Amino acid sequence: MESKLLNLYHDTGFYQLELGQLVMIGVGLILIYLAIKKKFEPLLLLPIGVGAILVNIPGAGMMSAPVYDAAGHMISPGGLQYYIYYAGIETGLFPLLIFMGVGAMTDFGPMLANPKTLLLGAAAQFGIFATVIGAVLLGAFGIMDFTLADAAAIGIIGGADGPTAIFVASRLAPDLLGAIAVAAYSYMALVPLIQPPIMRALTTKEERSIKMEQLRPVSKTEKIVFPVVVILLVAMFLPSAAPLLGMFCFGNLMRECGVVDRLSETAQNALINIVTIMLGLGVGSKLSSEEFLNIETLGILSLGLVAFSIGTASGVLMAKLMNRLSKDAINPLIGAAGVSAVPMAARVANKLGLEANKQNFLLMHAMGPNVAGVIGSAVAAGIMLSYVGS
Amino acid sequence: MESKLLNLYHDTGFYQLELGQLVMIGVGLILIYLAIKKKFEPLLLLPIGVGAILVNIPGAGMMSAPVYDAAGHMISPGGLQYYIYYAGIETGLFPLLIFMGVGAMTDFGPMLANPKTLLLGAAAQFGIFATVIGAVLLGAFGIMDFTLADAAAIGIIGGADGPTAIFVASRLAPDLLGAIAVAAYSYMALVPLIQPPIMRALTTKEERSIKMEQLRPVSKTEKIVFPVVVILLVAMFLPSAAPLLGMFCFGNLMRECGVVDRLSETAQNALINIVTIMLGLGVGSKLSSEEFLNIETLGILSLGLVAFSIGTASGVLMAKLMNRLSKDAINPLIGAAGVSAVPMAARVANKLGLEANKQNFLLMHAMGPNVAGVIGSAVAAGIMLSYVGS
Amino acid sequence: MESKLLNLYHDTGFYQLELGQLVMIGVGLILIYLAIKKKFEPLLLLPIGVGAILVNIPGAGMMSAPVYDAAGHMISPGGLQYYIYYAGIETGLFPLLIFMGVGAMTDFGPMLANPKTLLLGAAAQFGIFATVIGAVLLGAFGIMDFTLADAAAIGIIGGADGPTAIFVASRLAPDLLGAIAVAAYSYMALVPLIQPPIMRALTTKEERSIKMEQLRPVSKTEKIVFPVVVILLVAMFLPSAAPLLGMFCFGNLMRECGVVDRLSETAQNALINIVTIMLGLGVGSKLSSEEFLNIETLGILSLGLVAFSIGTASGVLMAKLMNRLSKDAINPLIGAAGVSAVPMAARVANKLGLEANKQNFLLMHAMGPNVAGVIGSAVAAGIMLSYVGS
Amino acid sequence: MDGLLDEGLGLMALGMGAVFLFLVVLIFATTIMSRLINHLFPDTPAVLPVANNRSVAQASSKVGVDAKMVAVITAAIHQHRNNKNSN
Amino acid sequence: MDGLLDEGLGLMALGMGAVFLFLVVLIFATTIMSRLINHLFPDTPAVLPVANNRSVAQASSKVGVDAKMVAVITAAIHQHRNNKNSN
Amino acid sequence: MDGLLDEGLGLMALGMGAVFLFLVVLIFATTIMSRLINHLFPDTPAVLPVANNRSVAQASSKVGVDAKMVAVITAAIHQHRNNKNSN
Ligand code: NA
Ligand code: NA
Ligand code: NA
Repeated sequence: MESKLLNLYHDTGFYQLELGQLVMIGVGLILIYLAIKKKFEPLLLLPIGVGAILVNIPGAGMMSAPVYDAAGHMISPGGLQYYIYYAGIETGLFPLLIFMGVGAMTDFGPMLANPKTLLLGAAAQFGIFATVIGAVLLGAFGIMDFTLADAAAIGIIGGADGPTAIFVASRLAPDLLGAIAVAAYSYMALVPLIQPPIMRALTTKEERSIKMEQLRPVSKTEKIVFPVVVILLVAMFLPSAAPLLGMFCFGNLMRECGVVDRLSETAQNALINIVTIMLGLGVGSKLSSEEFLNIETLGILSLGLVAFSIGTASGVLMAKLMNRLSKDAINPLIGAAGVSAVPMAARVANKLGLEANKQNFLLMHAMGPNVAGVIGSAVAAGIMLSYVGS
Repeated sequence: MESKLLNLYHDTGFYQLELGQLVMIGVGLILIYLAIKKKFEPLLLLPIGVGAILVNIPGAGMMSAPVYDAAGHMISPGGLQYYIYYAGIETGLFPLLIFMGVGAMTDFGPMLANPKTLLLGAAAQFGIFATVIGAVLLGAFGIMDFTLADAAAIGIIGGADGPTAIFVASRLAPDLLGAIAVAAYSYMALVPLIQPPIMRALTTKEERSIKMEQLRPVSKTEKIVFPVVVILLVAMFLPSAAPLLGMFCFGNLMRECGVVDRLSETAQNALINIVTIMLGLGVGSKLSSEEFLNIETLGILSLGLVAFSIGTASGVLMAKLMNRLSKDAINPLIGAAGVSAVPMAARVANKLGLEANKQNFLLMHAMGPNVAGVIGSAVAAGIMLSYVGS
Repeated sequence: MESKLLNLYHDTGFYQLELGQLVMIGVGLILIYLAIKKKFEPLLLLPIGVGAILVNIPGAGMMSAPVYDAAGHMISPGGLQYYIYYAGIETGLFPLLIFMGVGAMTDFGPMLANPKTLLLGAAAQFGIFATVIGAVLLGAFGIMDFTLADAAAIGIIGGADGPTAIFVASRLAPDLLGAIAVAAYSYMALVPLIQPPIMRALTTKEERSIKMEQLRPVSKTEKIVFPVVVILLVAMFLPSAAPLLGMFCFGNLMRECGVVDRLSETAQNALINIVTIMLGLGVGSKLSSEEFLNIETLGILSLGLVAFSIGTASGVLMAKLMNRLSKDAINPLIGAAGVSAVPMAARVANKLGLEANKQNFLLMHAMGPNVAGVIGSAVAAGIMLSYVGS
Repeated sequence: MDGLLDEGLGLMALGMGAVFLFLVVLIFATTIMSRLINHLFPDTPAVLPVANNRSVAQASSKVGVDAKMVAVITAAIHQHRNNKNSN
Repeated sequence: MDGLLDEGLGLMALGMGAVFLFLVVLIFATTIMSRLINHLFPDTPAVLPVANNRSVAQASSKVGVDAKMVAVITAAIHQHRNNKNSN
Repeated sequence: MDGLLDEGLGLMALGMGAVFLFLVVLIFATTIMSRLINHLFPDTPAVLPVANNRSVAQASSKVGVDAKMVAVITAAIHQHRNNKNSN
């Protein structure tokens, strides 16, 4: 009895809680606060925050592995986050299913109306690879302990695309997954703060006032054939991007084909919502104090910010270049939308366009590079998986 | 050919069916009848009933394990209920996901308006622990073969909360899971029959006529912060209750925060419905004749009834005590709602209040102890897992 | 660096793609075309087509198995289709869940109003077993390499019921699963082309003009009790059909009982849609060039067509026989609906009836044999699993 | 070869036999069930059997929506009438 | 036997103790929380507490539908009025 | 250290090269696709491209609801008119 009471006391958080866990519970609370009060990507950051708290409760065993006896019978079951993480994130299932749902929510119309904006989606990926170099340098100078795989996974934060970042990190640097996912979603939410100064610095008011000609209408058939074309090109040129882009195009094909509306509707709602809840809890499980509370996390957060900034800058600069070379006027602001962060970055471009000229509606024009940026970072992810893995 | 015909005959139910299986199919039919005709918790008892029938069909193999050869290739696949039980119930995933959905359906407003009703939710848990003693005594006198773990799992029926009961039973007494789940849901459905006589016996008409003052309005912010406070207190005081209460509060936070409505909606509908279907079939798989048709099941059913009754009584008595000590009038009837069985027990309190005084609307006042009872039994569950496990 | 570039080139589809994979990608494109443009069972053929393309992209690794080190840590994760196939199709989970959803969408009213039409659903299963003989002969003469298990799995195409075909094929002939599923769904879509010539050839215009007396109303109670009766008969007579028919009846019971509408709604929507997406991708994973591009596939496609034709003919002939023997007039056209292919075959019968007589509405009368055909082929599936397995 | 053909014929015989046997039994069971039910509970039949698999579900949801709509419309028209009267 | 009974009594004592302790702590925490929040953010309270678990969700969705309906109805009545005027 | 930096630079060169290559190929493929489609099937373009990701879905569902509503409202107004006439 007394010993039981002692056991019970030894089970309490008061007795067991280490400082690191306490700090991580604080981090979880901050994420919840940012999600609810500041509306920072709440669909992900709220579950991640809760997941971070739960995994850091000592004795709750949310991440403990199941124990089996020699005959294969379970002695003690595993924790909820253990099952979610190893079944859905380590395997890559959840990010791929979310990518399918995102595909089913994406309208490629604006991009099809003006395909050369795909170049902006390419240019903005420079943020990814510049950040890889940054991470490699931090590693090389012995400041932080990053391998090439770590550097690649950190760089993908610059892709401004949550599921892609989680997918790559789960394959190349699972230890850094928590920090990478938090950085990716936080900076996506901070796009309205990060991008405008860079966009203003690199453009004149005249450039920001440039009006673009109205987009041509896009036929239903074009929208249906486009995802199939992308899958075929991926098959030919970049098979390592096939899981991500294949699922993305599958979702988009379900959306556009018009004959499987009930599947498309479920992919956009029940399925993506269920997977988002799980993904958040699973990512949160990587916010343990050992994996998050170290100097590398600071490096990841700083490098992520650098990646967003460089991506924004290269998108804007590419748009300026295209504006000079192309016969059609191109407002450099839409280049910043090439980082993706759909649809936030496109809205930022629209807002700055309106600031410069009250009649200048850029939203539709920025949606092209915006969705192109999703393809661009999935391609970059494929290259990284292929290059670092082989 | 003849031998094949013979094989086929040997496969039929006529040839194979044992008496026990026949009886259990009858039990399944009774559960289906109660679910449909008597509306006894049909969301659970209907799938449990069907699951009970399916698992008792000899030769259907609904619970058979998959067979693999030495190289790991499947020779024969497992049964549906095998996969459901071991993936969703033994691991605890399904009860936790359901608890998350219940959290997303729970309004803590009435409880926040009058927090001292939490005491009623505590008192009513006495039914749980009194029943543990009952089960221990049955075991001790050699009448039935209950260990302390069994006794604890049986006691939790008194928590009047299905997912909690299933979660605890799957961890402490998987063999008794079927009977415990059936008892828990049946008695929850029988609350309108079980509780009133006890409530009437312990109160005078004057007491039942007591009007309570109207509840103060509760702000949105209070409702958002409350589930976070509960998670933090659980982390500090009772980590072993963290899986259950953590998921419950996570669901409630999704509901109240207002920024993830699509996740909350899915948690309350598609997700909880899918998991409920699976949970029912999985629980039904434990209604095999070996595990259900024995003297212990009678013990469990009787003890479950005792647990509900004692819980009701202690809730009412605590409310009477509080009515004497507190400056605000408290109608003792709302104490009975502390067993949880949301929202049935609160409705019963309301009904008896109206009987005594046609102007006496207790529903909102009873919702406080009602949801407090959910927390109370989850806390009791945590204690049991910690005490019996260690 | 140069070697990395070379590696990257070696990773491309151009370098790796074999002719067989190219052909299979073409097959996938054809399936997508048929699904979208010709509306051939798009809910299944679209995901199957996409799955076929993805699995044939060399280097994408959609079907690669995960690799673990000796300590059980994952070295490289498996592909999406690998997890889907082995978790959902090899185990039989997905077809069973779809069957539950189909049950929840099925109205047995017309069949209950005229139970003797169940005989038509029995007769039309002759297509299944005739095709088994065909496959056995092809095997016996050494033309193709079919075992009895293969022949049985091929025959089930004649059941005109997708989930049943996939369930049987996953158990008896997983190598042929891709071709069998494609044949089953394609011919179900082609029912309006395959059936009419056979139906016209076997009936006179007078027979096709026969009007049937209006169906009696069916009470709610009959509809509720019927699925329970079916489960009990299955338990007694044919336990090997219990997984399929049990889940089917469970779905139907949820639909009709009126007390679990939220479960029924989810079974008919979110759940069946999620599983359909997964099932399609999983079936598509069996459309690899090794498993699909061989002479057996041609045999399967031809035999499937034969099965549909014989099934249609035997349904019509049985209906003619019943028309002679029964006192109530029976239009022979409704016999063709006995193959199932719900509700396409019933619509075909209705259309031909209207052609012969503009006042002759057979739709409701054809729905009886139509749903009876679902039960019939599930029974046939049970027999095959029991006969071939034992 | 003959062995395989024999097995196939055996499967056919058993299979068609079982299918017919099961469905004939089901006919009897269904008929008895219907008679019993309609004798014991002669309730008003729910609905005429309907063609489309999902029409029942659709119908019921439609009814729900319509009821709501009708209520709203009634209220709107009521208010509209009142407004006119007060004008 | 006594061992088991002792353990049971121990579980009961510990269990009820812990349940009361936790819920009493929760009462204090909740009360403090509410006071703090209502002191720091004296916002208009959202709604009176409601009985049915799902009434909030229903209400919000109903509001959405109603808003749409009202818009449509307003338009319809407007058109109706115009039609009458032009007749 | 140099090895790692070299690898990083290699990844950057290859990566940006591949991203641009792929997206340039995609520009050509898309342009050809659009020309082919608009040449072969010069159908009326569906809709102008729209901003919001989900606006198409919303629009279609809205249309469905509106159609229903309009029908109901038409009926309601019709009845309303009839009632007035009979008054
Ligand atoms: Na991007
Ligand atoms: Na309780
Ligand atoms: Na069939």
